[in-house]
Amino acid sequence: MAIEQPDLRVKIGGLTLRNPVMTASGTFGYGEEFASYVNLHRLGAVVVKGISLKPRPGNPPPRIVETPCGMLNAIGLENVGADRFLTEKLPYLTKAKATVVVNVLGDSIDDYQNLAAKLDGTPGIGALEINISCPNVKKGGVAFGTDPLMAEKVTAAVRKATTLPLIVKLTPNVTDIATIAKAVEAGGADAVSLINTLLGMAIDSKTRRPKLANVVGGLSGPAVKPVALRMVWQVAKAVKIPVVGIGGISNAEDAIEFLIAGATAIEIGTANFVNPRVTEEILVGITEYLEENQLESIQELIGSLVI
Amino acid sequence: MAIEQPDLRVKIGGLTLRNPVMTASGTFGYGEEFASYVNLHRLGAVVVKGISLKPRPGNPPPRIVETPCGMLNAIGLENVGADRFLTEKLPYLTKAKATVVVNVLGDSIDDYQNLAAKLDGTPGIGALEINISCPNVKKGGVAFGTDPLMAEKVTAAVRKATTLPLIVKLTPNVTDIATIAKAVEAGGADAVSLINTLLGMAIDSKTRRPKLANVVGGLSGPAVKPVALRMVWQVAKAVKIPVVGIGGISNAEDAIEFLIAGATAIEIGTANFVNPRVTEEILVGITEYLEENQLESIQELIGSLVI
Amino acid sequence: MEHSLTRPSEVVRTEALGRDIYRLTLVAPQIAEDARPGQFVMVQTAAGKDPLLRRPFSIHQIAGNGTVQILLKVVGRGTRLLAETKQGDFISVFGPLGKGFSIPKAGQNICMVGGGMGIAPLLFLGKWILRSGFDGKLIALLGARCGDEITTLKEDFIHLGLHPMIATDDGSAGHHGLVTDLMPRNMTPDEEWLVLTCGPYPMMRGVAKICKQKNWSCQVSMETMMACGMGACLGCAISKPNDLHSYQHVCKDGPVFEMSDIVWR
Amino acid sequence: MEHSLTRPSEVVRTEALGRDIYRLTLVAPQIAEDARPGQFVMVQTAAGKDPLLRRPFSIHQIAGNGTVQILLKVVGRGTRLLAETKQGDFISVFGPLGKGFSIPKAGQNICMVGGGMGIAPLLFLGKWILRSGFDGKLIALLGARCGDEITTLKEDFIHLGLHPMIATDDGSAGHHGLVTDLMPRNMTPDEEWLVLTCGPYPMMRGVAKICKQKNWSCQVSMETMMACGMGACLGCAISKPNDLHSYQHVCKDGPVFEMSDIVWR
Ligand SMILES: Cc1cc2nc3c(=O)[nH]c(=O)nc-3n(C[C@H](O)[C@H](O)[C@H](O)COP(=O)(O)OP(=O)(O)OC[C@H]3O[C@@H](n4cnc5c(N)ncnc54)[C@H](O)[C@@H]3O)c2cc1C
Ligand SMILES: Cc1cc2nc3c(=O)[nH]c(=O)nc-3n(C[C@H](O)[C@H](O)[C@H](O)COP(=O)(O)OP(=O)(O)OC[C@H]3O[C@@H](n4cnc5c(N)ncnc54)[C@H](O)[C@@H]3O)c2cc1C
Ligand SMILES: Cc1cc2nc3c(=O)[nH]c(=O)nc-3n(C[C@H](O)[C@H](O)[C@H](O)COP(=O)(O)O)c2cc1C
Ligand SMILES: Cc1cc2nc3c(=O)[nH]c(=O)nc-3n(C[C@H](O)[C@H](O)[C@H](O)COP(=O)(O)O)c2cc1C
Ligand code: FES
Ligand code: FES
Repeated sequence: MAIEQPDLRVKIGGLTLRNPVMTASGTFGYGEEFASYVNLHRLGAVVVKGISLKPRPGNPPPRIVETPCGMLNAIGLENVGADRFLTEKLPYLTKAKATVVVNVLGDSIDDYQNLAAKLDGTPGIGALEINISCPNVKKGGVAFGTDPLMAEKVTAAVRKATTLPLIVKLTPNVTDIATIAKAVEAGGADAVSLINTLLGMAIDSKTRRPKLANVVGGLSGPAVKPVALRMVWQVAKAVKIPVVGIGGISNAEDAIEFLIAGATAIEIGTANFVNPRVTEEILVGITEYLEENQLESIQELIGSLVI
Repeated sequence: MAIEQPDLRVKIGGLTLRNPVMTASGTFGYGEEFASYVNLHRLGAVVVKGISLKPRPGNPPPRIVETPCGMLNAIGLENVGADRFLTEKLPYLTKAKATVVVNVLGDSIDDYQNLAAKLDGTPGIGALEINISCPNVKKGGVAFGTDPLMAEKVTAAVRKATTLPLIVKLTPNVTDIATIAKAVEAGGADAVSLINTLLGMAIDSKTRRPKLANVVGGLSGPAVKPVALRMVWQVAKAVKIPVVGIGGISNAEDAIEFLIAGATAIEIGTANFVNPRVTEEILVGITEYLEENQLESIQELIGSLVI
Repeated sequence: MEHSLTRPSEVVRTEALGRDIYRLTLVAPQIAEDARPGQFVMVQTAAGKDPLLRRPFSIHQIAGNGTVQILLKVVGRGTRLLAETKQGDFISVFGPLGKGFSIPKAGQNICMVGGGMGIAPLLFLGKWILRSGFDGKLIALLGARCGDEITTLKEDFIHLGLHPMIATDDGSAGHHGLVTDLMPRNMTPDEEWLVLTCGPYPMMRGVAKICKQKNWSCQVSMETMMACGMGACLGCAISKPNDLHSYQHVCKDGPVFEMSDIVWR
Repeated sequence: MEHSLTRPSEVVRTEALGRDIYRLTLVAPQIAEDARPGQFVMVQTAAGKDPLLRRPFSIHQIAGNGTVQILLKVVGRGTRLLAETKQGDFISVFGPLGKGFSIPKAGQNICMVGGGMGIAPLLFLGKWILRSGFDGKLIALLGARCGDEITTLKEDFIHLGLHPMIATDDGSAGHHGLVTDLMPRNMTPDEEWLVLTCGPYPMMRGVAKICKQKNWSCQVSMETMMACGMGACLGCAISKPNDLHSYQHVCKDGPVFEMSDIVWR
């Protein structure tokens, strides 16, 4: 019996993705780095390294340390800035026919708004992902993403500045992530993505110094998967907009679990370092799963958790 | 050159522990289970499985699932209740000359207070550890430990009911654990212990059902260590009372990192399942580290992080 | 106290007994000395922290030279790693743990019913019964997917002096069908039987059903996920039949239970 | 595109070259074909998820039969696991990655200075230079903890037609002292030298200091923690000398840098 190729398309705001497999910001460079391993145009989307208005040097080294089934990073949002991104990085992605999501970051609401305005209308950009885990410089360094009011405000400001589909990326370092998700939904987000990294730390027992120059860093990788999956499930129940699941996804089975929990799409982060081809392999695995389970469309899988 | 055996003693409220190595509640049974593997009286303290006023059956199975470098549990606080604990479990520990810390739990402030009063003055109990991660039945199931006001209230209530040293055990599922720690310090706690488990979830992609009957469960083990260490460091800076470090400690090096971060003592949880003798091995490892680094007392190690 | 935990056990022999089925022979004198049939050991599968938890395995055989055997089927990551163990490797094992089978000295005939990896403890059990001076009838009924995976095990039973009856899912050896089909054919209905069984839940449910009908006593060996294997984590709970919200623990109260202590659904 | 990632590489040979030092020979034809001296590969050390990240290793030798060698010292969990690899095992490797040494065709003499595992890329480099039709002087100065760990490597250099000068920390072979001590003795002061060095930071700092004094050019191969090895994670940053808060990335801009591009402190 010949089965039709299952329909993998998913929608985020006005943007239709070929399939739900995206890359996670900061783990896939600007796409070009992976071009010899992955057909960029086959992915649902390439989410690039977080971009700020001005270039940022990032934190002093050491910036990364391995932890049990995970890693801590304190890259410090090093990036080439919006101008160089548009002139040096985006053209390659456009040429490769990749669907591009730009991860944006700032220190103030103005930053976010100005950057969104700058990127608005640029051909080749499919959507923006707003990283609200950044410390709010004006509010004493507390992340925008930990306070529902601030989260809603920054979302609404960016919403005004652009017509691009808006994904707001949530931090897991909060008591109640569903409330934050509802706030950004109210602020006009087309989707939420989660989780960003869990705040962690590592110490060298010999030198008695932190292993990261920045002292604390963000935990990612398989270690965080159970927390991420729980949060995606909670948020998917709480909001009506699509949820993009992120956190410790290393293979198709992991990705499928997030889809079952209610994610419309998924992003793959740290796993790219372990296996640069993992995104395409996961895409194949999801397709096979749908075929084996005789599902005609990915929609039948999304949120299909049986309780 | 003969070196004196280093001084490992630490104080928690009025209680002096032989050394900083404790067991984490729920991972060491009532102590007796480990008696053929560990000399209970050599440990700093045995923290027993959480006790409630009345016995509790716990959650339906499956209750546990393995995750990358960790595990999820949804035991549901199964315990024999205070009466049977006092008559059937405590006498063994007393006979074994163990320093006993009783982990207590309840659904309301009254529960906590009544239980504390009941245990007060019982010979053989060294301290209480108040688990405020339990859902507050009266407040719609939100954990006491996620709201500073509730956390302070329950601490103050228990403080009134007992003269025993009081350790309040904090949940990591909060935006700002230092604020909660300061609240329980204000409520009269003699120490805080952290972290309890991170809320997580696992899904079986074949059946599309949660792997735990309770749907969500608590993540523990090496996977959570970076998060635990960060929180211990943050809390140790914020409060004046001793901090007991918990989370993913599997060997002496891990334990030493928590001490360096500012923990006065540490509790070992999931690692007991992997190696039932791990607590004594960690004790040996800490002693060796002190000797190698020519530290005369554990006090020289505690909080010695160089930034 | 000298524990097997003090140092890991050397793997002195590895056997492949059919598709995905392996037998490891480990040096563990204290376990070999203390073990009773139906008890289990907790085995570490990786040197690193992933997979984190030990895996429970029934004690399959013990030998006078201080070795212990486990029989395992590859079903996931931990068993895959154990299957790749080579002679000369060391793995950490502790036990024996749990409550095994209770064997009467006389007065009953005994029928052992094993399915799949549930056969593992029955070889040890059979030997134990024969050596205990037991004077009744002792038979063994074994179920497997196919003949291949049971060939060596069958020989081991024969070597004991037991001639097991075989049932296979694919009919490639013995009876084509369920092992429970063998029960009425091999168990004299007018005698008293004690049935000792280990295998997949549906199989044991079938065994228990027959035993209930015939009024035979029956002990079953249960499986659950386990973290500690020693009664500390309370993770291995199963319901008690009188009150579904009251639990017993497979690692400590079992793994062997009276069939009446189990909820059959 | 056929990548080494498509399937893991077979380990066809393992050698122990002294205390805690091992050499693995892997089948990786595409890497062998593409590799340039000073480049590295990313190697997976465990089948499971712990240790999670790959480890970087210099390409030590390549052979016409499509094999690649890495030389490694056990310093932690990942290298311990690699040291335990046996012939016939498969490990996942990808590369070649990074910017290697730039070698002039003529006009300079070349001195390679290696310390510890920094010797690894120099064997490949020496062979490459000799085969490139380079017409100047080529010498190799090698530093090690003790004679034992350098015996085989020394022979490999001799086999190339190079006669390396040796320095050891314990004096058990060659000069008793630092490898940098060998530089003035072996490098004619009035000629132009290009120094290519790989080893611990303090050693390379010493090399760079001498080169600066003598006005010799010098390329150094740097080490940092790496997650991706391919410019994506930005984890391998090191400061640029002109502005300490401006960074370059060892995996992509290096691992080989001009000495003037490095902050020596
Ligand atoms: C008392 C006892 C005795 C056992 N004796 C044997 C034996 O002699 N031979 C043998 O091959 N197996 C035996 N088992 C089952 C064995 O423990 C599991 O097959 C093993 O733990 C699976 O590990 P894994 O890492 O390969 O699988 P995982 O990757 O962890 O899981 C694969 C599948 O196995 C299931 N599973 C995992 N752990 C267990 C467990 N502890 N019990 C039941 N199912 C599990 C999972 O739900 C999953 O569906 C026994 C189990 C118990 C409780
Ligand atoms: C470009 C490059 C080429 C290298 N070539 C070789 C080589 O040819 N032979 C060789 O033996 N080693 C080489 N190394 C170093 C090697 O990568 C590390 O020794 C290895 O990653 C340690 O892994 P581990 O798991 O054993 O140690 P871990 O347990 O991870 O750590 C042990 C110690 O090693 C340090 N370390 C860990 N990873 C690195 C790293 N990537 N770079 C530097 N230090 C690290 C840690 O800080 C710690 O102090 C190279 C490193 C780089 C960056
Ligand atoms: C090295 C590194 C850099 C990252 N940089 C960014 C970033 O610039 N912007 C952002 O929103 N998230 C960033 N992240 C977070 C990831 O996008 C992702 O949310 C997180 O790593 C969890 O997914 P994972 O477990 O699959 O890696 C970064 C993560 C890592 C490991
Ligand atoms: C099976 C299990 C049962 C637990 N039961 C309790 C409990 O009853 N009371 C409590 O305060 N914490 C309980 N905990 C949490 C642990 O005490 C500890 O805080 C947590 O597991 C983190 O430490 P670890 O990573 O070392 O395991 C339990 C943990 C596990 C794994
Ligand atoms: S497995 Fe831990 S109590 Fe049974
Ligand atoms: S190691 Fe990832 S950018 Fe260099």
